Amino acid sequence: MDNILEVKNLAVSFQTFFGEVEAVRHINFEVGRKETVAIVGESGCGKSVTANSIMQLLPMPPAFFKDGEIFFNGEDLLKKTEKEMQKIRGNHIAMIFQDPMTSLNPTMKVGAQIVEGLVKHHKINREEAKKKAIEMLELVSVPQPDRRIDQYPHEFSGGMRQRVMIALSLISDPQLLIADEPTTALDVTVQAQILDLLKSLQDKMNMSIILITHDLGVVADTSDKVVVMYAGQIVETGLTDEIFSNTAHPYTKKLLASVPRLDMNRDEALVSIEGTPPDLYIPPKGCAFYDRCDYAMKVCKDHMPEFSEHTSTHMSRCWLHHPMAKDGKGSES
Amino acid sequence: GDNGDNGDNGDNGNAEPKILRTNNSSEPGSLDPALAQGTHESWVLDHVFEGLMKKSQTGEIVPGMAASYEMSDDGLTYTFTLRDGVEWSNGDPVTAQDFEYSWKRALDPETAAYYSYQFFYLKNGEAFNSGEATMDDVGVKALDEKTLEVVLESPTGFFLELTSFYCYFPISKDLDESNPDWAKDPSTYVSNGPFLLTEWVHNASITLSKNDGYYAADLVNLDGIEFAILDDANTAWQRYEGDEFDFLTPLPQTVVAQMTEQNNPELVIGADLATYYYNFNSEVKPFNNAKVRKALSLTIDRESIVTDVAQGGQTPAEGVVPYGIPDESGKDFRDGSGNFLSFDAAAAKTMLEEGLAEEGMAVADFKPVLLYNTSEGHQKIAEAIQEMWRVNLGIEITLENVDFQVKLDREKAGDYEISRAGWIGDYIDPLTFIDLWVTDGPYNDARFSNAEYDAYVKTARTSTDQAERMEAMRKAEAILMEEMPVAPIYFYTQPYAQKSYVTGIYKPVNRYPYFIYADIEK
Amino acid sequence: MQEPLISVRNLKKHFEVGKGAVLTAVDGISFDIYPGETFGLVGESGCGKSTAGRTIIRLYDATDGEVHFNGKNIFELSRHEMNEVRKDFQMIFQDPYASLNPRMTVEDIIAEPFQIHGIYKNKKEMRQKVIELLETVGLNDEHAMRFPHEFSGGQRQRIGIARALALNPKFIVCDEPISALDVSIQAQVVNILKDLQDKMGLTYMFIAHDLSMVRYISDRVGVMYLGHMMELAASEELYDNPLHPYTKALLSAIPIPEPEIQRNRQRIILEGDVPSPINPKEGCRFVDRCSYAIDKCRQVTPEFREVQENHFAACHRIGEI
Amino acid sequence: MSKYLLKRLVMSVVTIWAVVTITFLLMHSVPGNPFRTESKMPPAVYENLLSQYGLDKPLPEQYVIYLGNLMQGDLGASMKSRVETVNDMVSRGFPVSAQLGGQALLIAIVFGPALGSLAALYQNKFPDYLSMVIAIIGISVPSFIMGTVLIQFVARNFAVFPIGGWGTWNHTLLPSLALALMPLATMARLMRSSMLEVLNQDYIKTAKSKGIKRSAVILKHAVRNAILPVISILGTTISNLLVGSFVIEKIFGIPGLGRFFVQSINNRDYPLIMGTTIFYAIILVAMLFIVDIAYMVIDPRIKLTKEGR
Amino acid sequence: MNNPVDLKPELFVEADKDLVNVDKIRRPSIKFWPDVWRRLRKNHLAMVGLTLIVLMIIMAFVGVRLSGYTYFEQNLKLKNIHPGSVFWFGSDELGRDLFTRVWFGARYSLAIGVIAAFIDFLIGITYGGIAGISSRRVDGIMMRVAEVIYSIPYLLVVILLSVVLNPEGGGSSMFVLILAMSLTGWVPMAILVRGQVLQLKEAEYSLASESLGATKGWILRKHIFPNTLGPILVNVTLTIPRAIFAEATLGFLGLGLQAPKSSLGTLANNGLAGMAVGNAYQIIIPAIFISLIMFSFNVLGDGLRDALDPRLRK
Ligand SMILES: Nc1ncnc2c1ncn2[C@@H]1O[C@H](COP(=O)(O)OP(=O)(O)OP(=O)(O)O)[C@@H](O)[C@H]1O
Ligand SMILES: Nc1ncnc2c1ncn2[C@@H]1O[C@H](COP(=O)(O)OP(=O)(O)OP(=O)(O)O)[C@@H](O)[C@H]1O
Ligand SMILES: [Mg+2]
Ligand SMILES: [Mg+2]
Repeated sequence: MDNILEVKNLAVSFQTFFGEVEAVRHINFEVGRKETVAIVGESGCGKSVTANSIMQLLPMPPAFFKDGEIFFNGEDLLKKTEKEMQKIRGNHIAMIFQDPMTSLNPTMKVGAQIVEGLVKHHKINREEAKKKAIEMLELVSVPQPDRRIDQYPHEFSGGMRQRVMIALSLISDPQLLIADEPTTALDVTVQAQILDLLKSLQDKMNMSIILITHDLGVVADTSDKVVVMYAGQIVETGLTDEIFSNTAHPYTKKLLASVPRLDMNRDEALVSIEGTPPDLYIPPKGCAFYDRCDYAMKVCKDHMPEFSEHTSTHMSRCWLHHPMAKDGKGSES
Repeated sequence: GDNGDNGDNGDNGNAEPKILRTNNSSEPGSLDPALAQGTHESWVLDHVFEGLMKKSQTGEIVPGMAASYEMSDDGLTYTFTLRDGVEWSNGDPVTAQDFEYSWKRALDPETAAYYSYQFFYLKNGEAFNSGEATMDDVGVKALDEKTLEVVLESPTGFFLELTSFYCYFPISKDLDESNPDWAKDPSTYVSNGPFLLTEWVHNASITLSKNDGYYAADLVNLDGIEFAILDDANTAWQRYEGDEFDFLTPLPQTVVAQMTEQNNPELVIGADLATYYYNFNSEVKPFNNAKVRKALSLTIDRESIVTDVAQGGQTPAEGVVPYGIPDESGKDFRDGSGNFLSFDAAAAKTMLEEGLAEEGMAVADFKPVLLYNTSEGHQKIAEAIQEMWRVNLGIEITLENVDFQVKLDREKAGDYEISRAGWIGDYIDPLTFIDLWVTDGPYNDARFSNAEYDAYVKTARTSTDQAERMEAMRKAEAILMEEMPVAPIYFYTQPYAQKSYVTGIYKPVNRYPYFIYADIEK
Repeated sequence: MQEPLISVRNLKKHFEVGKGAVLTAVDGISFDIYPGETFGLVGESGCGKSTAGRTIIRLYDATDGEVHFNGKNIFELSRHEMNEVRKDFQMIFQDPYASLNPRMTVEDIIAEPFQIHGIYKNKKEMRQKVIELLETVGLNDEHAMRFPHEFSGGQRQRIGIARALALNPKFIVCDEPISALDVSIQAQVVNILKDLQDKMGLTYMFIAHDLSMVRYISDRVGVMYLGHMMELAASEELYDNPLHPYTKALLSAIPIPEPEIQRNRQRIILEGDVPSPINPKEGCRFVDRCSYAIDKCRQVTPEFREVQENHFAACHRIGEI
Repeated sequence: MSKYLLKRLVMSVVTIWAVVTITFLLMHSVPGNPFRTESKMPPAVYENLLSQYGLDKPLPEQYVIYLGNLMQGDLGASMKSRVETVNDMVSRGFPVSAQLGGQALLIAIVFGPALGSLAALYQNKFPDYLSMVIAIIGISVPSFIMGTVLIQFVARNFAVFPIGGWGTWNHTLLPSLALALMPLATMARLMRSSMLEVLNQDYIKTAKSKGIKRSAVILKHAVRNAILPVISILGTTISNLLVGSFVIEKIFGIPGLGRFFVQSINNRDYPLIMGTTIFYAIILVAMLFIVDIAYMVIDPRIKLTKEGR
Repeated sequence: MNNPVDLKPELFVEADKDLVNVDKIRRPSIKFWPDVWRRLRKNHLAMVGLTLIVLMIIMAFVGVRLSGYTYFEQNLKLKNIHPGSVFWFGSDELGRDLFTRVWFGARYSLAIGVIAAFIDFLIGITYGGIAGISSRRVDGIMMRVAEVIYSIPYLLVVILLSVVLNPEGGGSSMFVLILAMSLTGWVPMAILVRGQVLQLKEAEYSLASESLGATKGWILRKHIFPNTLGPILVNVTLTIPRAIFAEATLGFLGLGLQAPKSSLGTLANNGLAGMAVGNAYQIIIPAIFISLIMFSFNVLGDGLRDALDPRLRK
């Protein structure tokens, strides 16, 4: 088995004032070694909840696991105690967050935040840890790391902070790095720097990466495999090329079409997905995309579609691929 | 014994020192006798100084610093001879010059002594104080080191008694001239009484220790006195109960009531020379009408106030002069004049209606305001009387509490209708109460004016014949109680608590308790 | 050639931040916007795009410069005159969550301009107009009585558009109207904006940092960097033939959602981040990140000039690189 | 930085001057007179007293004289005490009040945030309820009742706690506690909500994802940030402590400044009223200043150059 | 998972969706205040507080009539009677019914608290609002003035006012107390409001309104105040207990309400003396009610804060 991470049938809900929010609804996916898996989807579709479930950083309550297992190197993380998780977090799995502005402790020097983790994981003293921290900042190309180490996060720019976050995550050569929208808050030129950095680090350190994003450009740039989520479910998953060239799910298709391309004629109207994603307080019985889907059939309304396998790596959850769907619009193109 | 030797200290040589612990509820403003303002100062001064005369264990006026005195036949001149060998705590002898100096100093307006009026009995005392005579005109003179001659304005029956009061205490002339700040610090403090000031932690405590150089040190059993300075009566009581005090006064009212009820032997109802009364402002309608004033007085159930409200062992007032003052025949003045005050709701009701009608008012319009200074005790009494008037006369009065300074201001300005007041006798003679309401008198807040009354007071002031004086004062009081410019409510007492092992405390009628002769027998 | 609707000349907006520190958010930019066109403004976060937009419609008081509208410098208008001009200028805000008052119903929000200017005396008429506006942006009367938090981001942005349209403006500053929205929703808003432009002859200043979207929607595009305008040209021209090193880097940094192309692209990765706009030094603002920088770039601020016909740029080394 | 400090200093002086002026005017418009007594004071003596204290002069002149003396650090002579000047009283009373207030503050600062953090960490569990019960008692029971109850039920039954008075350290325990309860409760509640908020912040997730120990996450990351709002209310807390100390000092018979304040007003002891008021104003202003600086030390984001909002 | 057995081919035809309705909002409309109320209702502690407040307000009017005694009627023969069947809460040192007096006191305490908070609220939002919306200079000056006012010892103010403003008769003392407390008490409210205004005037919806040509006054009225109402309301609910507390403390210092009217504070103060002689109920009963009021308003305030917190809203 060459998968570092296997998420099996994971279901996570939040208990709120209104009742239960089914944020993640029975998802399955794997991450292979040295592989980059991108999770894409609209805001609120459950990407972060998935990532936080792996790290077990969800606030409980209100969150709770309804179902499923998460195997990391063959061990179920959901069965681990908090103590055991502390050994895994930072050590074997690391995580970086969307907003570099709020992800660093504002009242602690940047160096101290790195040293803290180094001391913990490498059992070295503070002097050495500080040296190592400077090296790490150099590695993520923070200029003048020996001076920067004694500054506070607010004295860093956004891109610089995100680099610090990456340095933090690399403290102990993690096998898996979860990057939850690491570049969303950054400018394009800085985003390019960060993605570049991630790629080079992955090569150097043999990590697997789960990259959460909603920018399909970033997906195309970096990932080997793509998981498309919609309303708490996976609607399509496959190798990056399969997703972009043999798009199977109407949602993925629309998503791709709604992005203007540089070579596009300006008189063409953009393809838009009308309506809004369903409210997860009242999850639909059938296909979640039913309301917004151009190809919706009667069956979609009340029946949850099964996964159809297009290749051994490519699956989608749509009734259009069901044998009974005669015109089979879903599988053309 | 006058040798000043401390002959009998062997009996408690290695026993625990006998320190009496009590509470002085406020920080003294000064411990210079001339600058004293009230009991917080005088209680301490009474123990560290001694005047020409003093009070014995039984309350008689006996020679103190003076060995003897002579009074001229006209009662105007006193010649005191000082005791031999009396010394200041710094070793200097106490001289007649010291007395002369101290008294004149207290009279000097420059000194601005609050109680300088206590020296107005001296010849030219008042004149000097108000700048109309010179210091040399004042009737006090040291004839030599040991002899002091005092000339009075007019014969003053209680003058000897006055010389035992703290305003008349001497201070060391030499010391005051060389160090005017001597009274500010225990280390420079020099006195001549049974105790010495050894420590003064401002706002916290004052410690006195026995003066071994005191000529009558053998009569003093205590090794020292410790006054805490604590103004919360409840906390002070807790400390007494927690055995942190051996003696305590004043006591919270509720405590006195409870101790009385339980017949607690630790409670002593000490005598006091003071009257609690309500002023009626005679210049304000309808209080100009005696019927209105009397009606109000008639409906105060003084017995009930004393037993149910004030509960401090007070006596219901029978007139303005309290018990404790002897008349010409040695009997209590009060007993000689009888009870002027009674309770008669029915009579009062008609009297009020009549009185109000005379002023063109109806009972329903009569909504007076009662002014009192903020204090729980005054409030309770005011509330009780408010209720008595409501029930018996059907009038609704309003209570108004203000702080003390404001009450005094408003009384002086005549800006009130009814106000609470109290008077503590300055000396043991009915006159200290009787002369309060002379026309335009400085303390006549009721603004009472009655020629007949004024004439009686004049007689009482000037006559040398005790019988005539007393009779005049009896008549004056009768007029007062007929006109009722003030409604006396009760005669004060001073309840105090002392632990069972404390003995020998003497409470002079117009002073705070003396610890001079006290002892602790544990 | 057409008369510009709006001419911006040497516009400056400085903020005083603390003692002696001046933040030069916009530092002397000039451009024209023609009637009926969409003028795109791109640049990295903090480069002064929003400030420029807000200053042009006089939400901020300009530090210096002029903005001509209908032949008048609007910075010199009196309060009263400005009130009239206000109706012609509108703005759509970046954050659809923050730009709608959460305590007001959608109807109240859209009717606010009418109330401010006292346009409708009759409540019914006003409501009619509000519903009309809602329908223009694809919503309906059912939404009128609801509160903003009940709407999705795209819907809210459409409410914001409806409000901006209420006074029949000529010119709308769209300050990143789509950057807070999901990709799937962005198209809704952009399509509506384009539609309205066609129907009502609106002129837009479209601020964004998503370059592909700007290219798609704009006729001409200006590129800002740290308060300065770096390059300005018709949108195809700018994307096909960028002259300024910064524009080049910017374009190459856009990730293209096609794996084949993206993987094989030659990309320019810039060094470092956008420097602080507080008390900037003389010289080209881009100099620290520019791989072509020479000494002159550090000493002399390059002039913003017409390098080719209708193609402006501010760089000393154009033609050399 | 130093420019900012200077500006702050000037502003503080202006504030204190304004307080001085207003208090001076207020005080003199309150009826009542320091030398009025129940007994008959001879007019000459009264006049003399007035002139001794300069009260015979017109008010503006008194004001100018007062300011002049104040400039030289002279608060004048008390009208009730002939033993001590106001300077003496303040310099003697202040250390007492400072110790009392300081200890109370210390108790509040140590236990308030601790209780609040505990409550947040165990939200809706026993420690949460327990600490909130303590907090609710703290804010619900007026200090005069608390003080009396402590004397009656604690001091009376346990010899370690003397009943009122001042002297040994034991004397300070109960009054400090009585005084501390209210700010302690306030801080506990504030800390709880601020902690709950901080625990949801991204940087806490970051800290957790580094795999460091829970205790380290809480102490180094959560508490330090959550305490900021608590620090920001320190200024008002201190001013409340000052007022609270009036009551506590009275009940426990503590020779501090607070007692003077009430007494001096009742006695119309003008110089003492002014002295204590000025002193309180200075302390308040100084504390606000210190709190600002403390805030800055803990929160590096706040720069002195920008006027803190 | 659905059972695939009931799949029929006729289901696989184009759905006839109502395309107009893609923007339909499924959740029922939620107005702001009803939502706050709903969330408040779920907060048990806050509801306990609210219930207690309502009960106490009712009892403040009804309770004074229940026992058949008046608050001023004395029965000196029945003084210091412990709680029991004669007097439900016992009698005081003058034999007055504590039950009636407690409710009477609660009436005054509540009135003082509510009115003082209301005055603070009025002055606070006016002053804070003006400061917040004005230029930095004006704002700076106004805040400095507020700071000075706040540094003036309010005991002095209380004494001054009670002396100067008290005309004949004691009833107005409540007015004096409230005025004295408000004279300095509005400052924290003003500071809070100013902070909110500074923040909200930069909010995009305020800018939007400005870009539509709105005046400062309009923005303040329409946008800023409605949105500060939450924090202000919380502050008001917390000001009420503070005022009650302050009044009680003044009562202890002898500056409370004129007798025989009483607030809970003066009742507790009068009862203090009873503690030493086994009549602790005389202080404990009023103290309990003071504490209950403080407790109720505090938990209600906390509950409101949570209910209003936008971050907890969904
Ligand atoms: N603490 C929480 N309480 C209640 N619901 C929550 C909580 N956290 C997340 N959710 C819900 O879970 C769902 C999934 O949220 P999640 O954060 O995973 O979305 P996401 O895909 O990461 O979106 P984004 O792109 O906006 O980050 C959302 O509908 C959200 O409302
Ligand atoms: N009111 C203000 N006071 C002080 N500085 C401001 C103010 N508004 C904006 N700035 C500063 O001016 C600079 C330009 O800001 P602006 O909002 O115009 O940038 P932007 O290009 O719109 O960025 P973004 O893409 O992040 O919206 C920034 O550095 C910003 O911090
Ligand atoms: Mg997310
Ligand atoms: Mg912007």
